[in-house]
Amino acid sequence: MKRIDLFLTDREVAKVCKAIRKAGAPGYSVMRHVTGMGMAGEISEAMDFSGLGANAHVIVFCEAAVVEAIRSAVRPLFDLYGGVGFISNAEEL
Amino acid sequence: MKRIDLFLTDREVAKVCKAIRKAGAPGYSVMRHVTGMGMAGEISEAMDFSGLGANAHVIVFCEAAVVEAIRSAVRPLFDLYGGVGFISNAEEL
Amino acid sequence: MKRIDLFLTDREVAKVCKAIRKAGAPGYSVMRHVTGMGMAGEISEAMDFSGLGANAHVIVFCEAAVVEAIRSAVRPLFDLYGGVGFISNAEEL
Amino acid sequence: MDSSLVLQNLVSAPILFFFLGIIGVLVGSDLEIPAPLPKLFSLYLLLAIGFKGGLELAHSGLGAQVLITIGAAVLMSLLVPISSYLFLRTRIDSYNAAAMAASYGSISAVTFITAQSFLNVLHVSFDGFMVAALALMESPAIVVGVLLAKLGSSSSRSGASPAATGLPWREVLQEAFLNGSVFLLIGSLVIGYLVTSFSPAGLEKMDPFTEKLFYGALCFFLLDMGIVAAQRLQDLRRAGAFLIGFALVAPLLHALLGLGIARLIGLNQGDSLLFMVLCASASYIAVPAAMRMTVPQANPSLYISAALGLTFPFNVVVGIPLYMALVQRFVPVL
Amino acid sequence: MDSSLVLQNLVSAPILFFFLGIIGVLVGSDLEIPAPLPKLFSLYLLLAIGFKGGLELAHSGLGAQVLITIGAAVLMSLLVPISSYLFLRTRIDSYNAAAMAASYGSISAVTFITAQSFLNVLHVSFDGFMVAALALMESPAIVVGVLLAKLGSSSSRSGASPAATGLPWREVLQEAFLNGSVFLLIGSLVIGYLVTSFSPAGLEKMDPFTEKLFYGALCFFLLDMGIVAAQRLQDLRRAGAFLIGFALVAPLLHALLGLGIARLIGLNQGDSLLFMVLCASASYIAVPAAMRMTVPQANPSLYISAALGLTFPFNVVVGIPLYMALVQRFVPVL
Amino acid sequence: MDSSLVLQNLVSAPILFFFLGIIGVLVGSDLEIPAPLPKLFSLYLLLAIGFKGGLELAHSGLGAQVLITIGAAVLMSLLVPISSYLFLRTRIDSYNAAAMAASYGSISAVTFITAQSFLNVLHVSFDGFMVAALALMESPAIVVGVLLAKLGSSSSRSGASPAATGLPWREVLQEAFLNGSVFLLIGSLVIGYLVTSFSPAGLEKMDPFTEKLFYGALCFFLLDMGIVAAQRLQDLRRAGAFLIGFALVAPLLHALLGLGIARLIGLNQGDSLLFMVLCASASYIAVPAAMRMTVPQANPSLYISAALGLTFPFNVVVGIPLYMALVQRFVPVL
Ligand SMILES: Nc1ncnc2c1ncn2[C@@H]1O[C@H](COP(=O)(O)O)[C@@H](O)[C@H]1O
Ligand SMILES: Nc1ncnc2c1ncn2[C@@H]1O[C@H](COP(=O)(O)O)[C@@H](O)[C@H]1O
Ligand SMILES: Nc1ncnc2c1ncn2[C@@H]1O[C@H](COP(=O)(O)O)[C@@H](O)[C@H]1O
Ligand code: NA
Ligand code: NA
Ligand code: NA
Repeated sequence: MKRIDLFLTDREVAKVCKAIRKAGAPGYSVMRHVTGMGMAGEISEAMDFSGLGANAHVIVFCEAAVVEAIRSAVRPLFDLYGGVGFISNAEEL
Repeated sequence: MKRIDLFLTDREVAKVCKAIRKAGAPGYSVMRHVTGMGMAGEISEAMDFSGLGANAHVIVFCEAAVVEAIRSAVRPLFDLYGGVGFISNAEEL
Repeated sequence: MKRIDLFLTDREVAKVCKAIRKAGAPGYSVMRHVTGMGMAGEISEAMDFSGLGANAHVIVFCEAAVVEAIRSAVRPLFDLYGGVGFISNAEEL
Repeated sequence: MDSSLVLQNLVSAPILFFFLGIIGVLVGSDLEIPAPLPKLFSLYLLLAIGFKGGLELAHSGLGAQVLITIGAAVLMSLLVPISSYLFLRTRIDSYNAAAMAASYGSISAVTFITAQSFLNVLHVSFDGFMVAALALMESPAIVVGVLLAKLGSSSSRSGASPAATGLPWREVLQEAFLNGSVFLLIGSLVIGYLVTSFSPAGLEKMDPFTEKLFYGALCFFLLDMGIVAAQRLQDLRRAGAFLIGFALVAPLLHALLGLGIARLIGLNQGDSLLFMVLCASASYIAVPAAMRMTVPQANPSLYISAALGLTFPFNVVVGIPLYMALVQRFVPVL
Repeated sequence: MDSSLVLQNLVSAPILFFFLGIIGVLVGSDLEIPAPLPKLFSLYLLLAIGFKGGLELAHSGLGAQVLITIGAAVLMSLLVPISSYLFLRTRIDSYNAAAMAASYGSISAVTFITAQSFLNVLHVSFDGFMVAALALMESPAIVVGVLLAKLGSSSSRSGASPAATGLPWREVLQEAFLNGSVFLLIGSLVIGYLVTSFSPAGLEKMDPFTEKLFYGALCFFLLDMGIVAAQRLQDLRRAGAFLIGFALVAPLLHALLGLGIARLIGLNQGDSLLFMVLCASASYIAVPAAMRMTVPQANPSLYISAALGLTFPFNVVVGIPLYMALVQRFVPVL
Repeated sequence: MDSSLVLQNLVSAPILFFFLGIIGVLVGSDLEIPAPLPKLFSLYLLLAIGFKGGLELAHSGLGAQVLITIGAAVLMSLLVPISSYLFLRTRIDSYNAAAMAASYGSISAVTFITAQSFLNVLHVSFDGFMVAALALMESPAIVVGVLLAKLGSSSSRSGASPAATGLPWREVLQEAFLNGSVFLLIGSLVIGYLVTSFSPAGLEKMDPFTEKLFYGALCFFLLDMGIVAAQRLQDLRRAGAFLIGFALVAPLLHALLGLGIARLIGLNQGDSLLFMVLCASASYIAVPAAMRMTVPQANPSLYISAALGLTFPFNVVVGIPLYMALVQRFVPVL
């Protein structure tokens, strides 16, 4: 079983989650209000009042077979809007 | 050393944390305001005003010996109220 | 590639992030409003109104070479103010 | 029915903001009121409505009329869930039927507040003790709901599941009576009563907060309710025609029942409308949280979507003026 | 220029709280207003300004003067981004130039509100329909910005990137017109209009919320804006002298252009100031969120920092009294 | 002692909401006011109390009486932590003794506000400059606390720990004087002063926000304080009898000391009560955050629980009327 961690802008979360569901993942979890730093520089919550939003952290535990579908779904979004993804091993409790 | 990730309804957090303490874990961390999707369907924060709450993400880093105790403590709660748990390898920094 | 999970008091986040940037990590993510339990006892959000703050969870995905620099940067902060760190394996999605 | 009542209701600021929220979702606007801001407004409204109710209860005193009205209200909050359950059970499983029944037996404070605003605009007076009725109708339906779920599931199964073996009374009563929103409402009612009785000088200082600000805060909250209701409405496709029908017909039937009782116990026009609204409305504040804990087998998206996505907009937009037309026709001006 | 105007502006509570926020950041205080509290105040201000604008629009009616003013405003929101783009393009890439242009073509509601407060203090009257102009200036600049980004990038490249192939009209229009803040402002305007026209009894009940509370809430929000602006100011080093210069000179030029048009269409003194402020101000609410989605290649820290870290403080502190001095000199008292 | 004072205090809305919060925790209600809503109210109260203080300071001017009172207040904020430290050091370690001492040397703005509300109800007047005393008592105790921790730990150990080698003055002064809540309070005081002096027209517009809304917002915040205090009370078992005793006796002693000084410098009845309350109260806003950063070796759950779980409720419920009884007995009506 695999664990996928995605970090992306708050406002693309809906799109990414749709892609994850379509890829056949059994579930996912989303944490909003994530700040941080990446290639696009620092992201804070200070502009939240303007509707800009900060980052979100999406976690998916799924079978290895699903990973490829998720990767190809989020890759174009990451290319356009930024965002990063990581993968590691896990098993069910 | 093991890493445990639990996702469950906000309102059962207190029960689960008590179980984790009793199981002998050296510590844990809780993130509330987690949304997501699982067997019970989609969970959003939109009903937060009603006291319903969204999900929480509980992370425990502990020795492998403690995992079993945590598993048997959260299993009945997950069966009744829903929730999922995953486990992976880790070491202290 | 390594994944580092740090849990520390909200108010030291800026210092830790500075250390992480200096250590050469390509990015990091911060979740605030984390509650939990550790050697210093239970940490809740109830005192938030006073400026005390709860915990933060900092995640860094980086090359193994950077880990050492981060470890030595956060170690003195953890010794003084509390906080814990864990490390595990990961790869890019 | 007097169509000007409907219009009067439709062009009031709270209802228009409710529509604004609905339209926002329908046209795909990203307007959102992020958590926990809606909670701020819901806590505020409960505090203010409780305080004002206590104030007026202190003025009116606890006479026979008050006690009879409250008694009738509590009775309705026992009757409605039982009859609803029996009806719902013909088509859906015991857990979901019980949770739905609890929702419809309990009340919606925001519907009540909207009805009060409506009466204010019409210059029809009503009594403060109706808030006491409101407060006391929240909890019984929850207890009844849990009981029904327990009875229904043990009669249908061999009762071996952990939830089915013995009712966790402590937890049920806690969820029913100490639920945050019930507790705040009743607590504020008592405080309003005490302050009015023993320290009336403080009332004037509370007035800007609990009274003056109220209407605007209601608008803001209804904006959010519009957003949430519209999102729920989209969920309702999954609920099926049976539940959709129930969500629209039940309020009417319960309102009529309420009208009969109001007539019987001799309520004035304003109180009759409020009584009907209490009977007709379904809870999406206290009940979902309580059911989630006590009847976790029920699917929250069913009972929340029905109560919030259909019954609430129906009552607020169509129901209130409709019930008022009935009141004007059948309840004599005292 | 009448130096008392500057002083009058500087010692007003909103401006002083704005400074307090700036000073807090500069001296290293940990004063912060955590999310989503600033969102609460920004939603509130949009709702209140829209509602009050609708109220006054209902009073003034939709005469020729109103339509001409609104037309001129929309024209400015098309002209300003195009000219800004052409100028910015001499030094920065197409995406960033387009995003900056959209910011400066659009408006800042808080600057507008601050100008209204300033006029109130001076007892200079202005018309409610200016809020309609404000509301209608937000969106066109966004559409123009996206178009410019598209044209600029397809002319400079072979146009093969996914963003460059065909304009996603649906998404662009959605971001431009259904953007949460635009939607709330226009929606509240319409509601204010409807309530005033059809249910004026409700106005008095909204007054404590939308009118009385407004000034204090503005102070609170400006405290946060001071904090955020000061943080942004520190980012500006990276933006370079060219953008810093643009952020300070553009508002002046746009204000002068606005003065000319105001004179041409015969606005009174108060409306002239507001018109100038609309032209001079740059958006940091609707536009960044829209640009982030439609022109993700542009660097938000550039256009937000310029609009919020420089142009906003400049307009609020120096610009408004300066523009007023010009108005007093060039616009006759009607 | 006049028992009607106690009653008068007990049936006031803020105190009743405080009790409601406490009761909620004791009976196990899930009523909670989620973060950051309590922060909103705490920021609001600091802003409003500062602004009103500045306003009244501008009216009263900076005469000899004002300067003497402020001087006495600052003196107390140096004396109280030193004497508390010496006493506490007999039983607990240097770090915790220093942090406790800082808490008790500093003040609780909410206790102060509650005392003002109490005086308002009794129609006893007090001076605006007392807010200046409040503002200036927050920081010195923090500096003293850090100094004591440093002295105490270097005398007991060989001083090799990183914290013990040299005092990070910059950080200590920053935490003491630029702490968000201290900064907002002093900043709002200055703004209130400036606006009153130079732009009095703005005062009326601030009034609904800073004055009218104040009492209700205080009630709401005290509801949360009741919840938090009751949670803290449950922590106190671990603190032990010594600290519990200190948390209840210290306010009495400090209040008596305050009464003596108030008498000496000739304060009127209202100001005397406020001075006593400043001396008697312990900080749980500015100090914990500052101590957490500067004396991290101290256990926050000890000093927060003592100040918030015991001293605060004691002062608010019993202390204020008790001190008032003493004032009425020993301070002549001027
Ligand atoms: N495969 C998964 N990966 C990540 N989070 C999950 C997964 N499955 C469930 N969750 C989270 O756990 C919550 C409860 O799951 P469930 O009980 O299956 O509805 C969901 O709402 C998600 O937040
Ligand atoms: N074993 C653990 N697993 C997960 N989180 C932990 C663990 N130990 C400590 N933490 C987190 O780190 C914070 C600080 O830990 P400490 O410094 O040990 O009090 C705690 O409040 C928890 O949020
Ligand atoms: N190496 C990393 N470790 C953890 N989080 C990261 C990392 N790189 C990027 N992120 C997160 O992903 C967001 C978007 O990254 P980017 O698109 O590179 O700007 C950042 O704002 C961070 O929150
Ligand atoms: Na009902
Ligand atoms: Na503009
Ligand atoms: Na003190």
